[in-house]
Amino acid sequence: MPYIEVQGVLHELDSDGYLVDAAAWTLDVAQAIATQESITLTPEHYEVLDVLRQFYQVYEHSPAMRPLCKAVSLALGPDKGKSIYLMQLFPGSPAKRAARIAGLPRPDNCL
Amino acid sequence: MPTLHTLNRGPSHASCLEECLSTMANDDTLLLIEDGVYWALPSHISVLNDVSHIRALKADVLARGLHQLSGTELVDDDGFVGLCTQHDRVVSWF
Amino acid sequence: MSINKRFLLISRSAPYGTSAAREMLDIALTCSVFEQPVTLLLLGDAVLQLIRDHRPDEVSQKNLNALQASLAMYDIDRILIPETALQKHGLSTDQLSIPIELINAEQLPALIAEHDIVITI
Amino acid sequence: MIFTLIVQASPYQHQAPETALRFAKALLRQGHTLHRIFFYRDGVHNGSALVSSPRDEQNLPEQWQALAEEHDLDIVVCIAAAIRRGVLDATEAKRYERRGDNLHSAFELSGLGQLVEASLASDRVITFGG
Repeated sequence: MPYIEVQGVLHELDSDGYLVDAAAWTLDVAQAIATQESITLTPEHYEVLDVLRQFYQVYEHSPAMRPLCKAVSLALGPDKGKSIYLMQLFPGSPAKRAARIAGLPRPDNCL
Repeated sequence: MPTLHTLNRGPSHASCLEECLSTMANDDTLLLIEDGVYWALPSHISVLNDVSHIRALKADVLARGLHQLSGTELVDDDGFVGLCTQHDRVVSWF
Repeated sequence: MSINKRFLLISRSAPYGTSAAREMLDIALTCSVFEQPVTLLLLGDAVLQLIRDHRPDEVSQKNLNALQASLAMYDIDRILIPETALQKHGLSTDQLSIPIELINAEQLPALIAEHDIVITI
Repeated sequence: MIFTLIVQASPYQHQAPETALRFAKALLRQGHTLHRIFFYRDGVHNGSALVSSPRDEQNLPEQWQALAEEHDLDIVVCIAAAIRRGVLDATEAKRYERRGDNLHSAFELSGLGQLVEASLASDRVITFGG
């Protein structure tokens, strides 16, 4: 099992790089995971992570891209709910990458 | 555009047949397979009075020793495939 | 994916006793991810899936109400229930966890006919 | 015509997979195309290489494998349904740190997207459930 070290504490990651203990998530853990992915978190990242974590709380699963866009659009406005915007923040596969940084399980219904 | 319905539950699962029948149009076909073939017994067949096209899968009828199903047309596996091609879609009830 | 086919998913089972309800919703969400229009039809005992205030932690399962609530986020808003199925279980629409569309039993054959792919669970 | 089959029941306990196998053979015999067989729910047990039948009874996973090899078929086991039921290939066994894998080599573990994609590519989708 891979680990990530945050302020001297080791946090377990699964083999896909997702945090095993969701309760261990903090903003520092988020930044540490993001650093591994060469992303420096900005306030724009944090507000999306927040939407994602709320989505998980309400719907009990990590969203695929389409519902992620919809949730971001509802919470932060239609401009930020566009996939191109989320691709800029979380390049590659935004739903998976953002879920990883948000400390959520891997989305099941991703392409 | 007619639909082929397959049904594989026997008479102790009446709701399965009931729900199947509730979705059937007049020109649809009902194919009884596996335990569904028991609906073709003389003692049960009357519940299918409103179904105009009924078939039963031959292998399942023979396997279960139902040699007295005079009223129901039997199809073999090739016939099952043929029914699928002759209908626009297939709905399975189980 | 460019070709669109109209998917109808038919559920006939109550929740939690079997995995059918959950595994139907998983197909529905996947159809949405592939941008295919999908209709859900809940027949018979399947209307019991929509009773509110599930507490499935009591039986160590995940909450289907939460998954049902997410359907709107996946743009799945055509969830159909025959009036007879509600009556059979003594339920009314205001007791259900999400908005649904009631249909007449007589409309069911036409509903089947308007879909290209029908998957039952 | 192009067919896709969905198998939702496990072998032995239920007849449905055997019906599906006969159906698959019949449609291939008639010259139709079988785009994919998708094993979902308890149907994932059709992919288990550990199924061991007495010599005078049929072994469905082996029959699926033989049919797939003969006709170069795409036989896919739903990954989400399979891992929950203990049907794993080597990759998933490693991912979940299990001591062995048991998916028959002719089968492939993949997502529900394979079911949707197959439905779009086929003229008929037939479910065999139990």
